[in-house]
Amino acid sequence: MNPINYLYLSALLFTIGGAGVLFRRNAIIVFMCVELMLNACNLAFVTFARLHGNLDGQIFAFFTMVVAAAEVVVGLAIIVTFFRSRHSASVDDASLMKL
Amino acid sequence: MTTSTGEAVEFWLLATVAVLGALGTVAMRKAVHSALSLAGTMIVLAVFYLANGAYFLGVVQIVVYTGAIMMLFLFVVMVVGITAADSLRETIRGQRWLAALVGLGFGVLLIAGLGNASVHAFTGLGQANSGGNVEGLAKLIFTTYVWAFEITGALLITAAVGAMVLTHRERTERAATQRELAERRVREGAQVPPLPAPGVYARHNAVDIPGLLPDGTPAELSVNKTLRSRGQIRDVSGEALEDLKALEQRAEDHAEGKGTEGAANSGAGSGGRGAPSGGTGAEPPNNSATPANGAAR
Amino acid sequence: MDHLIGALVGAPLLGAGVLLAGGRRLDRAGHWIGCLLAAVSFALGAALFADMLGKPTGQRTLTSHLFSWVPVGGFRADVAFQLDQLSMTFVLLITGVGTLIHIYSVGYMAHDENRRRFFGYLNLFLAAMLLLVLANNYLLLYAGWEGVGLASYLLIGFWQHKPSAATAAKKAFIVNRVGDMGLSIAIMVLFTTFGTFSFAPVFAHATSASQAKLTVVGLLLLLGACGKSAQVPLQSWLGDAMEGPTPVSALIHAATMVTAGVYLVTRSGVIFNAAPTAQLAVCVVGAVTLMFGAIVGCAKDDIKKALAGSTMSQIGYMMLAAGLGPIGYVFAIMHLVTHGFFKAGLFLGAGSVMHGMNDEVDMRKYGGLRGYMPITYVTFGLGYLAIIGFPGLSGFWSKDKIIEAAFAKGGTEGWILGGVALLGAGITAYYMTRVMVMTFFGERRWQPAPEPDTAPSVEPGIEVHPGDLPHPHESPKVMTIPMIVLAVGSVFAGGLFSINSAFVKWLQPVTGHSEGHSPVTTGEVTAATLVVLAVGVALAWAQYGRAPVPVTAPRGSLLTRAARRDLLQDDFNHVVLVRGGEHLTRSLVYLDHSLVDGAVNGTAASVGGLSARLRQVQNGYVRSYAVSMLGGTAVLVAATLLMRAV
Amino acid sequence: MAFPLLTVTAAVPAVGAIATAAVPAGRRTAAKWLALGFSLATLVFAGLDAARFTPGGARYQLTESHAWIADFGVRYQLGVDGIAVVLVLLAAVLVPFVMLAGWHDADVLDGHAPSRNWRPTQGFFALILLVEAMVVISFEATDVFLFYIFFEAMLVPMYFLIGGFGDRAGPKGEGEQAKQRSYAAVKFLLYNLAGGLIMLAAVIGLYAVTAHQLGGHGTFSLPQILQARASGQLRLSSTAERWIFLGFFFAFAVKAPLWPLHTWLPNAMGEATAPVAVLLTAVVDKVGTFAMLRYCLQLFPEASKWAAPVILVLSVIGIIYGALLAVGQRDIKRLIAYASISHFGFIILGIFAMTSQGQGGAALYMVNHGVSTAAWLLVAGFLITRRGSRLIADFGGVQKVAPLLAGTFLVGGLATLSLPGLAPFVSEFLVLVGTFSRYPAAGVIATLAIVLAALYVLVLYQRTMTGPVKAGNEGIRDLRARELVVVAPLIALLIFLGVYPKPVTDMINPAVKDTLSDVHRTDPAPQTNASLTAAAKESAK
Repeated sequence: MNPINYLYLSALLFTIGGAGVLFRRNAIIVFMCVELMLNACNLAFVTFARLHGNLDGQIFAFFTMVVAAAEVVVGLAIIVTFFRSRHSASVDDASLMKL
Repeated sequence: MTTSTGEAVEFWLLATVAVLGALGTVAMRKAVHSALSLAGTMIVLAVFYLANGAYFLGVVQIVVYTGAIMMLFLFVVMVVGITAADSLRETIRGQRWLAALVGLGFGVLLIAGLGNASVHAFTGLGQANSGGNVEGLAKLIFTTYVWAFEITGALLITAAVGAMVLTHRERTERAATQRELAERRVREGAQVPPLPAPGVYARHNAVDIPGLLPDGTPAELSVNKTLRSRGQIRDVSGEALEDLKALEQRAEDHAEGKGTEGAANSGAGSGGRGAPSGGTGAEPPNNSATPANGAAR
Repeated sequence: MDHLIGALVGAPLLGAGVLLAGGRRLDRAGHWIGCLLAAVSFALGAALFADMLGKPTGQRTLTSHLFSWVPVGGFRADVAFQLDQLSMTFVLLITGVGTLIHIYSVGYMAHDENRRRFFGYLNLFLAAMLLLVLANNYLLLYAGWEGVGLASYLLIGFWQHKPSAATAAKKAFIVNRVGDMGLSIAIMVLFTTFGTFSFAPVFAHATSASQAKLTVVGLLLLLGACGKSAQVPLQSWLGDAMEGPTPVSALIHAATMVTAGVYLVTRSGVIFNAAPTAQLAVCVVGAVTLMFGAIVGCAKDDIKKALAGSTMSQIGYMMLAAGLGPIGYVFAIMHLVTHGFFKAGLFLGAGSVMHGMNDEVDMRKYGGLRGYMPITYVTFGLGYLAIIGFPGLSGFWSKDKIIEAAFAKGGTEGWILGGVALLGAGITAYYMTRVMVMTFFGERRWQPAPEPDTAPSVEPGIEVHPGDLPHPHESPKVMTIPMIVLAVGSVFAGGLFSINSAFVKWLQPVTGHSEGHSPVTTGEVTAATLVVLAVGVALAWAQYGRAPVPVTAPRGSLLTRAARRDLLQDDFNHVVLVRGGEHLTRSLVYLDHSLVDGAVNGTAASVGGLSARLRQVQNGYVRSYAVSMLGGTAVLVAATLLMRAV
Repeated sequence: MAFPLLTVTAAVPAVGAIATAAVPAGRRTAAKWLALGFSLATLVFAGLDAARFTPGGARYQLTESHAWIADFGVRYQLGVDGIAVVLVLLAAVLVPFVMLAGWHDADVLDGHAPSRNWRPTQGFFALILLVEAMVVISFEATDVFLFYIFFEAMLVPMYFLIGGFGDRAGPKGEGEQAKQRSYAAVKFLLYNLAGGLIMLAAVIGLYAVTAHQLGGHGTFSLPQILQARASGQLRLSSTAERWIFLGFFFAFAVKAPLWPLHTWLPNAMGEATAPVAVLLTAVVDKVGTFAMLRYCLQLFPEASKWAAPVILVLSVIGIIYGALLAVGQRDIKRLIAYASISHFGFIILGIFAMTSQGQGGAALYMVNHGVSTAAWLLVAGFLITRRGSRLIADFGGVQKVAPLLAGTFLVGGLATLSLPGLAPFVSEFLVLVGTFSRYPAAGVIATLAIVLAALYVLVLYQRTMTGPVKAGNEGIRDLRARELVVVAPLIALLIFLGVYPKPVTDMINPAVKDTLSDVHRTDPAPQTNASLTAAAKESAK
């Protein structure tokens, strides 16, 4: 089997995640889609590591995970506070950027 | 190093699952379902990691992601449950088409990009993992990437503190006492007595079945708020209403409409919600539909 | 010796500087300083003249190179003088007549509070005029040329409080500018043709240049000459220029400046000789102006304007002569000199009359003055005889020669030009007699002085009580003496010059001279001239001497009315140039605002509108921002792929 | 290392600006004298520059060169050629007069103080000094990038000078006036910024080209580029050269200003006070024409030759157009502005005629136009401030009440219509001859302007100065001592430069020769060559 397939898969997942971010309004689901994209990247990293026969790719994936973890923590916290103040988790309700 | 047929099979099977999971994440109406399908995808990915010789990552993926992060998600879904299900109706004009276009284009581009990349065989992690995958990673992390590692440490700490700061709420005023709460309720004239219990006057007494009012309509207040907003109210008052109608019918046969008036009035008085009996009698489906509407709202 | 040339120009320049920068503290002595410096420069001129006479004809030309003015690349303009017989003639005329008129002005301007400034301007004029005639290259000549233009502007508009004066001054300057444009372009052509515009080398190689080029240069120079010498079609300013004080009219607009054109043509004789077309053009212009001026002169009732018309016509004579080439140059200059004498004299006389008549300029309100101002009468009379060419007086010698030369041009042109010149002589006799008679003879037609506000020209200082009749009186000595001197000049100069054709011999080395072969003998010409003259005088006498002159001008024939309006030439200018110009500028101002500026503002507005529309994209929804982000990423990916593909 | 004369010349006014701005509120007279002192010091140093400059010596003299932004080959590199040194001197000469003329311009603002350290006077003079510093350094810079920075930075102080200290003698009320003023200031800024941005693109393009051709490390240094091109190291493709040239030229054409990019000037000059307007046209705008001569021609000779015909047409249009519009104006300062547009047309015409007369004349014209405009416009300013209006119609017969003012005004006007004996004549005639010798048609048409100039100058003089004294003009006082101190030297300078411009031309000529050799152009030879020798002989003696 051609290793490129892994990459195809990661690309596909990434795209799906991206589409999700664009389509969904529920902040939590949007967040999940972001996670999905991150994971897609990780898959690519891991695959590359195997392709090139060194572990740097995996290191990268590892760091990605750590960052993702941090991000999720903060992000969810934000969602919660937002929900408290607005009683809604829809990203469209957070349209104050327009002013 | 080429890949074994086994891996191929495994890939094709699990890849399908992964994609389905991803699609589920995007498409599911309820956050819980999205979260679950995402978890599925992640597990599949973990398997792929393992297959790609990233044993440590595979495990971490399961433990950290599927274990910790996804659970965190579920917790939040629980907290924010009220609007956890949102309609997929698009509100921003043109957003959907634009998104579809861009997303599709992006995907196509990625695929195309990969398409003209010439990748034939893995180099394989044979000697990279010779000292064991974890040791290999450890060596790299604590030598080459030690600086980045330290930084991520700092990042995590910051994130933790940040989350705390964000979610922590300083109580500015004294907590209201029982008395004050009661007085307020009276003042606002909102539901002075305790909420009605579910299942009263009903065949079942499960929490998700509303009690029925004297006129047989379900008392929404008797069901837990969250269930209500999730639209998870099971309604069994249909046949009760049928009985009521039959009973009234019989009452009319006996005496003139006065008697029923009085009955209706008394019912209204006890239930605290006036509904002209004729009306209720006339369209029962309407009444039975209300919970659904409430859920949809 | 040749350093004196610098001093010659320097003296009056110094005077101008001192008087203009000196301020009020010089008011008392100012006019005498002016006269003194004018006289100094005359003395220098005389000295140089004597020195020049001492030399053999060959090396009479003096040159003095002061400093290099504008050296840029091959372009070398120096402040360098060249004094030859031609220049010398002018120097003597300018400084001589100039000094006399300075002296005259002392009396004439006695009551003007700005007399100091007046003398400053006069000195400035002298300096510029001397620069003009002494320059050894065209650019310096041009400087002098414009300098006299400035002086004339300042002096015509000397009484700036009179709108008419200010307008006249402006008009004079601008019309002159048109001529100057011709001159400056001529200089450019010369430079591109010869790589220099100094007289000597240009004339040395004139013949080596192409005929066409020389013709162009000639015509352009002629344009310049027309402007300065008030020749058709640029003559319109001279009449109005009479708004200036009378001494100014005498010096600048009769004796010297207006003849600069003749000087230019004569000086550039070599070029004109090589360009017959241009020469013919000069002749035609001269002839036309001759008639034009004469006709206008016949119709004017304003004494100065009448004299101005005559000036125009006389310069027409000179131009005509100058256009004839070597046959005529000498006589052109000769007539120029004699004319300088008698016309200056006539103007001073007119000034003296006006002085005595509360500045009344309308001849119809004069009459019978000969008893009241005898000196003026005599001097004016002599000038009159001289100009009409009474046998023996200056005009006779110079004008007849020109008429003769005109015939001598030969061919039909010769006949036509000669005829015109002859006719002109008759008309001259007519209008001059008219002036003479209307002013000094006949019964008194004096009018009470008009209200000051409506006064045609109220000199400040002279107290004129509305309503009282003028009491004409002879002018003070300081004014009469110059008149006498000029009268003497106008009587004898011509004769003096013609004693065994001294003047011809004097100028020949510079201008060259050739007796054309005249189809008619001198005798015949003289006879014809005298006849025409007699007719003219007789007509005028019959019309104005015998019959009483109406105080208000009769409507007169169509021609008369046209002539009163300078043959409608001003009206033409007004309609075509002034009106047209006004419309042009007004529409341009509008276009500049609406079109040029509007275009820019339009772009600005459209940009504003566009951004206002683009603002809609910023709807504040995270997701639409996300879309654009992803789109951007997609573009980047595409770009990288393309780069790789290429 | 030699004493950095050029740096000091530019630094003195800069320091002066800071010092003046620092003067505490309420000490405005002190600030004025301080600023004046600094400007005079600048004049001294500029004089030193001129003295130390040896005509016909090295092309760029008094050079200084230090690495600045090494990565992009940007150097702090100064050096003057004949033209630059003359123009530096011009700026240094004019600024003190500008200050003296504008001595009380900011006092009006001093009246109503919104805050305790409200210091309009200090600001006014500091800004003037700042502009001077920037102008001087952009004359001195031989590094394109360095030049660009100050060429642009100049706009900021000018913007505030125009918008903040504008003319209060406008035809309309104060409110409307303020609106007009800010409109003019913004217009000025936008026009010049647009030009500057396009130039920036061109500058970067130049760097890219040099970097590409000089083996990786590009440069902005003018001498280095010239040298590289001379040695054939640097060879611009004609398309690249043309585009970059256009980028540069556009900016300079806006600044100059060249028709049809001129419309900002009348607004700016109309709304600014006379001294500021002088600073704008006489000093700041010269940077544009100067830069055409130094950068466009020297860096892009081929492109310049390629574009010359079009530019000539534009400048001829500008000459006639400006003159005609000047005739049509009803506002004194706008009239002078359009006259300036006409004169800038002459300058550009001379530059792109590419003959030694044309360019020499143009360079000289920059100086002469500076002085003559200063003289004319400053007197006009005095007149306007006295009457409190700048509409020609409001004046009349001033000559009667203020003869000295009228006289100086007339002299300024005569200089503007380039009367021989006053400075501008020499340069204008040189430009015309230079143009005529290569493009006769252009020369002839441009010559029409001398008639139009006479028209607008004399009409203006007649309407304002002559005739009976108009109502409202009786009170106009004659020039005061301070104003005489401003006007008299300028007029003296006009006469001196008109009679004996040799010192300046001697400075300019070598630079012009170098430029022409950069462009590979020689003067067209006269038809009859025989006369050349004769001419030489004749003029030698």
